[in-house]
Amino acid sequence: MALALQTFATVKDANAALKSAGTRYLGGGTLVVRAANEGDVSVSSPVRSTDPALSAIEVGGGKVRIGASVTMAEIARHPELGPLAKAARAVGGPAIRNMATVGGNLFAPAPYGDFAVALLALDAAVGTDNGEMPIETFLVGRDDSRAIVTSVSFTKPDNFRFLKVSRVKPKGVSVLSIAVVLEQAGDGTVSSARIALGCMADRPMRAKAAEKALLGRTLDPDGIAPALAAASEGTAPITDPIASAWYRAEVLPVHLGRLLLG
Amino acid sequence: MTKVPVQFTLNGSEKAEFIDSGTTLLNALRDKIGDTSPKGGCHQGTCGACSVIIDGELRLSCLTLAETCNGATITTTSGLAEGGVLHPLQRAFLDTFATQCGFCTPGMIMAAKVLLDHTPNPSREDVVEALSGNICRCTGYEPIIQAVLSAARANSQNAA
Amino acid sequence: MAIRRGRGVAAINYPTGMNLGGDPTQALVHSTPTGNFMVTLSSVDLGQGMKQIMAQICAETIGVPTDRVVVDTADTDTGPHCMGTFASRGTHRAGNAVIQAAKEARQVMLEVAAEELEVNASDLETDGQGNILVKGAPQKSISIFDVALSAHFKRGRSISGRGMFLIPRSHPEKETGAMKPSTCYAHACTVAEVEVDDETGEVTVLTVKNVFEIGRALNPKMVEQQLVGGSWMGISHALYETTEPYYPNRDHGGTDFNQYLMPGPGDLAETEIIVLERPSADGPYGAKGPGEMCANPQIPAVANAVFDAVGVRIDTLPITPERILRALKAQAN
Amino acid sequence: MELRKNYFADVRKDDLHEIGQPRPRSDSPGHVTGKTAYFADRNFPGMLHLKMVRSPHHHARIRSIDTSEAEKHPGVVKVLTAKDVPHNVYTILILIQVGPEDETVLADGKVRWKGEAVVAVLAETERAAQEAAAKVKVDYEVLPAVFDMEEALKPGAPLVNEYHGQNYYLYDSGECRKVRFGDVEAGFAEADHVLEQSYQSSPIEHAPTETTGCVVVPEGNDRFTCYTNTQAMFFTLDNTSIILQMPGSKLHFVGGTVGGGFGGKVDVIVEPIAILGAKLTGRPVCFIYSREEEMQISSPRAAEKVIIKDGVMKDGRIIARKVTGYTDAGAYSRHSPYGAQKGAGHYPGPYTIPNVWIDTYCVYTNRTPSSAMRGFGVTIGDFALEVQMDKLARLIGMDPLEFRFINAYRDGDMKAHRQPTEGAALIECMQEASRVANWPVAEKYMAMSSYKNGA
Repeated sequence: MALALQTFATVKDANAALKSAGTRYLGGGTLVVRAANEGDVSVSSPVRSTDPALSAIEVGGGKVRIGASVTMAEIARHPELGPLAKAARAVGGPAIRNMATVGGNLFAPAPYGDFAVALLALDAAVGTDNGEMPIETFLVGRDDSRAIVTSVSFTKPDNFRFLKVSRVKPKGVSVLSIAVVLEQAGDGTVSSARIALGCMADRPMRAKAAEKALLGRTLDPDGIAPALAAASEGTAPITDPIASAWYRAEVLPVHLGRLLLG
Repeated sequence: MTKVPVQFTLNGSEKAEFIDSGTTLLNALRDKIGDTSPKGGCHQGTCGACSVIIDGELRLSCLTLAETCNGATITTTSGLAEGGVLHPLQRAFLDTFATQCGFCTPGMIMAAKVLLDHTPNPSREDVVEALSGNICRCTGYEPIIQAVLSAARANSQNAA
Repeated sequence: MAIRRGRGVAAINYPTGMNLGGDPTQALVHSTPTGNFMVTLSSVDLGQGMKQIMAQICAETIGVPTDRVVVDTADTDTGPHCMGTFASRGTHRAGNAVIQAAKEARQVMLEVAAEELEVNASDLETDGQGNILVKGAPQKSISIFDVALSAHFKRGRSISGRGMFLIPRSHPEKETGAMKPSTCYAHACTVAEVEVDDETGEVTVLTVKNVFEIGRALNPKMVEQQLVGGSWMGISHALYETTEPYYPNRDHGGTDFNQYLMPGPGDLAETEIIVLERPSADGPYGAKGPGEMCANPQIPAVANAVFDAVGVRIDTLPITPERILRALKAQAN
Repeated sequence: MELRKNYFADVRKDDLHEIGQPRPRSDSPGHVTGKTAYFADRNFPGMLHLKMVRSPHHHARIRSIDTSEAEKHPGVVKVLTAKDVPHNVYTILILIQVGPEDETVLADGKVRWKGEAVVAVLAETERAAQEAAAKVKVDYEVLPAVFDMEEALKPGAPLVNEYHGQNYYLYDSGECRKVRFGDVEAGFAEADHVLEQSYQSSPIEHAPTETTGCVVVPEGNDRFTCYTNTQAMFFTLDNTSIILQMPGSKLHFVGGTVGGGFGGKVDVIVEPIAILGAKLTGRPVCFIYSREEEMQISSPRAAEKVIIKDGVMKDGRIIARKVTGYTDAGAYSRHSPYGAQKGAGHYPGPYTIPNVWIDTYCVYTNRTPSSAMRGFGVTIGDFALEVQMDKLARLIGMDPLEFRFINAYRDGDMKAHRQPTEGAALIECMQEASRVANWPVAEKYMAMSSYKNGA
């Protein structure tokens, strides 16, 4: 089948079109058009929606809602999304950032998907026409997900940290990425921690043992030691041309430590 | 095969074509319109040789479907020289010997142009970041970085 | 965490050409009616600047400015045979062929000029600006423009020349390996300085100081292009590149520029290039082939610097963070 | 860049008008305006796109090939298999009498590496060619494969390439190219220290920004114009002539403007099959490698294993060096027998050593055939040699740079391959490196010269 792009004004109509065989939702093109260029003939009809809501960023009352078609570049330059800029800028070079979307990043297989790692640490809700679901739930089922992602929503964090480790600077893909959202009590001890990891499984995952080990501890070498010791728990790092699973597992605690102390 | 109309402004002139649906902007520009300045180095979005400027933003024409560009204003490297006078970036690439095989050059110039349009006096770090999606295998990048910095200096001297 | 610093040195030589296969290249040179010169080759410009260098060689030999020379590469209907652009042979082999062809064309040009000026051809010289002068009497002169017109329309002479440069094949002797792999060698010595993160195995190349001996820098800016780019590729080979990261396991080969690793514009070492010239006896104006060897010495220099920094030897390329980290852990045990 | 004119001042010159001048490059204006015409910048009406069906197995027997569904696919004009190629078994260096012919243009009965070309599909569009390629059915019987050179050389290893009959290239000198100079065993016996070390590399890709490819146009007069980015025009033309059994006069190659080569465009792979397609369809044909093909299908620089055994004296003299080099050719020869031989001519490096023994092997494994790359036969050897030099210096407690001065070759020194050294300049490079890197060495080394009888 020759390629045929279908464009719809509403997400609803686009969702209906996606029920046909050979369709796939087209975001910024970095995944779907690439696959077609590389000879993936399973998709004959990319489907997209020009619904303006998909391109909106709403910030208010401590909450953030980002439409799924919003690009990494738009996030990186948005005045009220400052803390997230680092994670958005971690994706690709300037041209890719002008194209790659929030929605697409949620589907990007490791070692891609650095922004989704940030969203996981932010405990974002992923929106579709069927309502919202926690990002953790979404990620588990994403391979079978057919409904168009319309938005991600989260609470604006006070203490958000992000680190992407890559071999090539300033742009290379991830050896691993780490996003951390922390809350600290008045005495500096950690009262809440969410740590998300990229490349430590086939999709972003939480480092829950490390999060737990951080509670009540101070952010100094002794304080974080138990969290670092637990960082690899439950991980199944990928092996790819960038790095082996062994290497990723070895350096995860090193980089997590540097991020927490930095 | 579904033929679809596309119409956009390319380097200041109106272009209208019927193309196969799903054609990338890169292929439409090269095969239909005859502007071969964007190069197909990977068709994956990993080399930057196909970079063009769409409505003021740097894009990869190999990952952009042409039919999504209706109404857009597109600039390519072949459109930079005006009246036979090279753009300062083109001049700088010549003067600093920043081209070898030349295949990455049009994409590099596009990336650099967007940078200078927004940041007329970039730091070295700004230049490095701006070129970070473009692969060069010949030069080791340094001459290209120097070319962009030199074009920025020339611009600021002209403005002064 | 400790960032540890080290430096290493390496010295190398490199042969010009492929003597072990037999190594011919031809060139043709002819003038247009108005005294411009066409160089016809089947040699390939890969980006290293073959066309420009052949133009400069032809211009020098004929005695005209380089912008009076046009180089037509590469068309098998018109260009005579060239083995190809590889083995650091292009400038050396094609350059010699162009010199020979240009000399023959120059001789005809001087003969026509001699007839016009009514002197002996041996009494003439070129000024490099497009004129032919009588030696010792520069007021007596004729432009090459006029000489070419005369040759074409008055004297019926073809200002043209044929060039052929051949290094005959050297067959290695079976038992001793006696052979002549090259007639000239380029040389280099590189000192690299690195930092190694001993917790992650990551290497940063801080500086590379490269000294290259290349016979003669025919166009110094183009030589610099090759040497700077080559130095980058050497570092890239040392630390990054392979299509099979788990060789000899065949899995996980990279298929794009994200997976095939090379240093990005944010990874550049401070690079210094020094050039020495010991003209080669058989090189065109003394030149040797610098294009390949310039990417070689950085690899062992970086490897030796890594050892100097952290005390472990990585004898397998590329020297990845993983290999360093594994060696550091083995050393600690 | 700085030119240091104080070295070789007696022979170097600044006496010319055009040579030695930093003239602007004539090709650069075309590059910066996007006007330079690379082969793929030519587009012809009715041009067909060629896509290759490739082996998914490292080593397999082909039981059958069924192209019937592919041929019926809309837009498909021609499907080619081995039987369509007039002289299907070839080897590129046959032009310089380096045989045997050992490689198929399209696989015939067997595939020997993952990615090997099996069926060529020509269609109106790239998409139609890709879709039809997916419909070609090849029935494979998977065979044991060998990836490790040492394993490949063991008795009983799977035979990679029947045209050789063993997993190494047979030179006239036997299983390896040999260099023998002096008495290496006597040297080891005399040495104060003997150090044997092993070095290894893995394949490296040229990664030019422009992928390998060509565009072929039938001229209507039984001639074919091939716009190509080959690095060697007649080498490609003459091999094509053999493969297609077509007189060279029917072939017209146009090229010479290439988006980077680095040695990666010296194989003859895309042109013969594209010209065959143009001949059999009467249509222009383009065959351009995808980036994935460039990365994993095009020949890389070979992986090498280099074992160096040195005998060194406490005073710094290396008195014996034995090098055993293995070049991983992959499944076919291409340029690898030449590369291994070039290595033999390069060892023991730019040093004067009285006793030398060199064996270089070209080994076949079930991986992508390797070929030439910038520094062919030398780059990995230099890595091994120069790391070994560092180890030797430290072994005897000597400064690594001074250690190299002691052993550096000079004019007139006899090399292991029995050529006297001429035009040496290693010492001067090291002297300048000592200065520029602030790496001081003893004055006696700074006073040395590469000239014959130099201090």
